[in-house]
Amino acid sequence: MISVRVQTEAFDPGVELAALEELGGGGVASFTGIVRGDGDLVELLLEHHAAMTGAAMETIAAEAAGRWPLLGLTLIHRVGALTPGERIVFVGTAARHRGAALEACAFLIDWLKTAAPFWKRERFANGTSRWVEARAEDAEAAARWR
Amino acid sequence: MISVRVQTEAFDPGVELAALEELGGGGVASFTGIVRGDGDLVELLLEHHAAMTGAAMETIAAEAAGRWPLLGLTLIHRVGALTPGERIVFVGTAARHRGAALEACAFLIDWLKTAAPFWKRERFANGTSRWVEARAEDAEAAARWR
Amino acid sequence: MAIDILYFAWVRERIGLDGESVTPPDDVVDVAALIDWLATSSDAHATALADRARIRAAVDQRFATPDTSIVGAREVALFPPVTGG
Amino acid sequence: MAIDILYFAWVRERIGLDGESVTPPDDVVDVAALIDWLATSSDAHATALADRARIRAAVDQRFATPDTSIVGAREVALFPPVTGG
Repeated sequence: MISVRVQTEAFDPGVELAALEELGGGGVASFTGIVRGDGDLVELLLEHHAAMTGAAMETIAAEAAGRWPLLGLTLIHRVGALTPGERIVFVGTAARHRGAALEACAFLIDWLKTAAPFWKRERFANGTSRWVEARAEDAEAAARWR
Repeated sequence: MISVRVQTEAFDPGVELAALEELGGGGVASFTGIVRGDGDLVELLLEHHAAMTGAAMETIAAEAAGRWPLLGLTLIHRVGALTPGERIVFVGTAARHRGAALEACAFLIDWLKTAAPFWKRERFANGTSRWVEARAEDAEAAARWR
Repeated sequence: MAIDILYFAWVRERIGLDGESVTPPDDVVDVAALIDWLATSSDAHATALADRARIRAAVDQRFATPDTSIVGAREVALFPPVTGG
Repeated sequence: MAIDILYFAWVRERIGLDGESVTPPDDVVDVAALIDWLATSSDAHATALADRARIRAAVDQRFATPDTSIVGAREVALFPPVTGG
């Protein structure tokens, strides 16, 4: 089971985990990314290359499925306007054993950060806004899987 | 927030994740262990050293909290009789950034497997039963964090 | 041949366009040459594309490098390094 | 001094006891010596504790090694390698 979704709507990690738990594996791992309200952030705007995003996420999912013996994986990325505390991204993996589930989960979020066409713009309480800069650590985190 | 629980009752990963998401971090990671129904398993019996288990889990939690900048962590381990598909164990971590949450989550489940006094007995459809043997891989997985 | 150029994030904002259809000269055969050529279109293009090290591209919706060929491509997207997740 | 001995998993089953209170001789000062001494208690003890490499211990509810002292200990638990998680 590979489920990849790009959506403006909220999602429920509990529901996503339950679907992964149904697959008969012994381990389900997840990562949920949440909008932090640092520095009076009032809104995070997620832009993406809509025609390309789904395929890019499918490519990342297929890479994980090829590397680890997964029973299932779920990738959800939200787009549009989000406020602090809202969930942005969800990665869930199911496998017979925990190692594959945990490693694939870490791989998937590292790669989602660097290999899918999303851009974040932050808007602050004082009216200013700025595009989030890519972090060198994210490129390094993704590179360790090569 | 450190929450450590040993219980016979079921738990809800969605509820546990929601509590971790409330802590203001940007990342929440989880691992849920589930009883696999391999080889006609009908029941898994979890025995533990009841007077010691809580303290052992607190020690493991404190070790993780000392190594990674966590905003919160939750450890739940069930005891008693479980059937295939039921959740046995839950590890959840919250941190500002994903790296700490993901690494601490993997550390916690590796250590729970080797540094908490639980023993599993499997009962099969044909009436036989056996104690689960400790796996060398589990000791190795725990050792990589030393 | 006409190519659809798409812009995202601050590249889009600085150029002031979501995209445009262009027909580059025949000697513009790769991503790097295309960016050089687009940068001559207007002051806004020049400014938006000035810092080549911070411009990334996708050719026909696959991530590309400066030397990726654009010959026969229908779409080239230009954008800053991605920041999803 | 009396020490509470607790048994878990197949150690418990093979000995046929959850635990017992024992008073080892004064020269039994560590976990390894305690196991050797307990193994002389009965055939069931001898059988349950025969494979020393598969016996683990906790002294006063902390994991211990064969050379961990039991002097002054109130409780020693003996069990197979743990299999939780």
